[in-house]
Amino acid sequence: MAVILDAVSWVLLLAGGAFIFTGGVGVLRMPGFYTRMHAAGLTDTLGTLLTMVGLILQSGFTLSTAKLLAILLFLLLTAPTAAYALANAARLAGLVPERALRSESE
Amino acid sequence: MTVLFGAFLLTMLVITAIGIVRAQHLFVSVVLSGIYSLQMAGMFFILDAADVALTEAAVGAGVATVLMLSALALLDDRERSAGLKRLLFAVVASATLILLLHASVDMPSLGDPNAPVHTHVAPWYLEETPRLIGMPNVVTAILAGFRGYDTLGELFVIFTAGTGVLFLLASVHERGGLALLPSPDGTGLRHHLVPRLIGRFIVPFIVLFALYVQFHGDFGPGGGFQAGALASAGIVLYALAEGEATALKVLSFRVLTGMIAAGALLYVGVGLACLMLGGTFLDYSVLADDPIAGQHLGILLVELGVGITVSGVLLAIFHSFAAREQRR
Amino acid sequence: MYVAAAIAILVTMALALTRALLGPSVYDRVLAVNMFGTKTVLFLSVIAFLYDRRDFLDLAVAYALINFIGVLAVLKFVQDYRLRHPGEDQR
Amino acid sequence: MHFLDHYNYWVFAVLLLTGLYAVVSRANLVKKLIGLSIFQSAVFLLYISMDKVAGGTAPIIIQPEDADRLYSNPLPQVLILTAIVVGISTLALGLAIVVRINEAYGTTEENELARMDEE
Repeated sequence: MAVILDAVSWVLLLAGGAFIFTGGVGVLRMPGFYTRMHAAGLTDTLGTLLTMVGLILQSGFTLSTAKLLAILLFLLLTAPTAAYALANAARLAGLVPERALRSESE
Repeated sequence: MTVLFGAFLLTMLVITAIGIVRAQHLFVSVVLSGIYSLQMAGMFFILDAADVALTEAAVGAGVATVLMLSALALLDDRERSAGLKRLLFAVVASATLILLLHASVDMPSLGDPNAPVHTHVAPWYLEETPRLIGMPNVVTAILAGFRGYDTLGELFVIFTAGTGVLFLLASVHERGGLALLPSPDGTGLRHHLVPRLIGRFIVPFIVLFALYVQFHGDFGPGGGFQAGALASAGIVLYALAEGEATALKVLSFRVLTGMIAAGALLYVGVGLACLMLGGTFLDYSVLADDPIAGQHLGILLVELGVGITVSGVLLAIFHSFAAREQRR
Repeated sequence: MYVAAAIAILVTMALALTRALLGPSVYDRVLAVNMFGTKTVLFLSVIAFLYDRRDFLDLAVAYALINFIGVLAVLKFVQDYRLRHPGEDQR
Repeated sequence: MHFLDHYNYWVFAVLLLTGLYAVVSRANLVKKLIGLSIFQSAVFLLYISMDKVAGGTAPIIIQPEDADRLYSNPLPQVLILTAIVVGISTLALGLAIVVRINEAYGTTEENELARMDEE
């Protein structure tokens, strides 16, 4: 049982790391603000979820599990809110998605 | 592995610092300072300084960025001149850098247990704290117990800085006292529904966590300085979500100045109580029948005083800048 | 395995830092700061497990709670800035 | 990893002088304050680097009877912990002075201020 739990948490941690890294590459390589935002927002949430669940499986029923759950809850609440607020502010400020600019000029 | 993680973070720190200095737009400098503070806290954590990392987290991530931005809102946020005698200073700085690097060879290597720092008073603190103070967190024991005088001094520096900011920025009340007059325009992010709701939802958790950090400081990383910074960050978030005027209604200017004074007075009062009971100033052993219980009580009260003053000062500073902003 | 996750997070931090330094718009930088913040929370949690210092998860909790404030403050600043300097280009 | 033994001190020196360079060479008063806080954090880094003990952990003694455990040095941590909070309040004081200077002179550039004072 412990072996299976270990294996599952390792897989989750590795998958989380992979998603986080993908998000980082996306933020650096994507063209235009909104595409970067897309890369960051999606992988951030999934990577956080996977990593945190992986850590929770490692810690068992202890105080650290409660703390990890709290971290997970707050990150899942605040990260998308920050992403939303950021995209909203950029849109209101008149930053236009790149594709839209290109199709207008055609 | 630790060394490699540390080296990686340190390299990023240097790059960020250079980016901060090079940025022409002050706003960019402030945003990069946020990243700098995050890296610094990670570095402190790797170097086994959990309390310091918590302080940097509480101060750097929330309060520092907010303060810098509210000051920038009052100023021209672009650097206009290129600088003064840049070449000369670059040469002087490089020469000093070479001297410092040369001197670093004589420093003991990182983590050397026989370094001079670790052979002086530190072992005594580590050995005697469980017996004399009976508190797991040695940092708290030294901060409020062994070096209580020093912390009292630091608290008064914070107190003085806070009053200084109030004298510089607060407006004069018609009856002669200081006052902050936020106009109703300071609505914060009231028009943005989602951040406002989530912000309001998070505020009680931050304050609750601040209380946990305040009173759990004997057993884990924490204490008055961290808790004060965290609590003020929570109220700043409330002010951002609901507007400064609403936040000033919740914790009025009078309450804030009262907090600034009350915390410092509590600290001094504990010291005087020790004198009255026949001990020396800030020697908490006389506060209870059992010396260790006395130490616990004294440290708890003193840390509470620190927390109250720190949160009062940081909030008063925030409101001073915000009120100035709206008056113009 | 913790090491692999920690390295992935550190590399991502470096990528986010690059984006923060490159810009080009204000919003790109804020996006990078926000990303750096969540990565710091994850890094602290993973390191707490890697060195078995689980008592110190408090730090990660503090960051998870506080990190949000900086982003909101930046947004409020940008909003007020646009009110004060209408039409001006921001970087 | 021998060559990394002193890396913390090198980074300390670089950060210290980056901060100092910003303080002396930039005319903008806010940039000077930001440089000052970089300078300050370099000193924090120096102190905290010195407190590290290889194989140790943070000085929170849960089991006092376990004599084999190594702890990092608590004293620099105490000094820096208070210094961080003092640093932010003095930074705020500096910013308040800059705000008042800007209200009185209309600029925050040092060379322009000097020119206005001469007139």
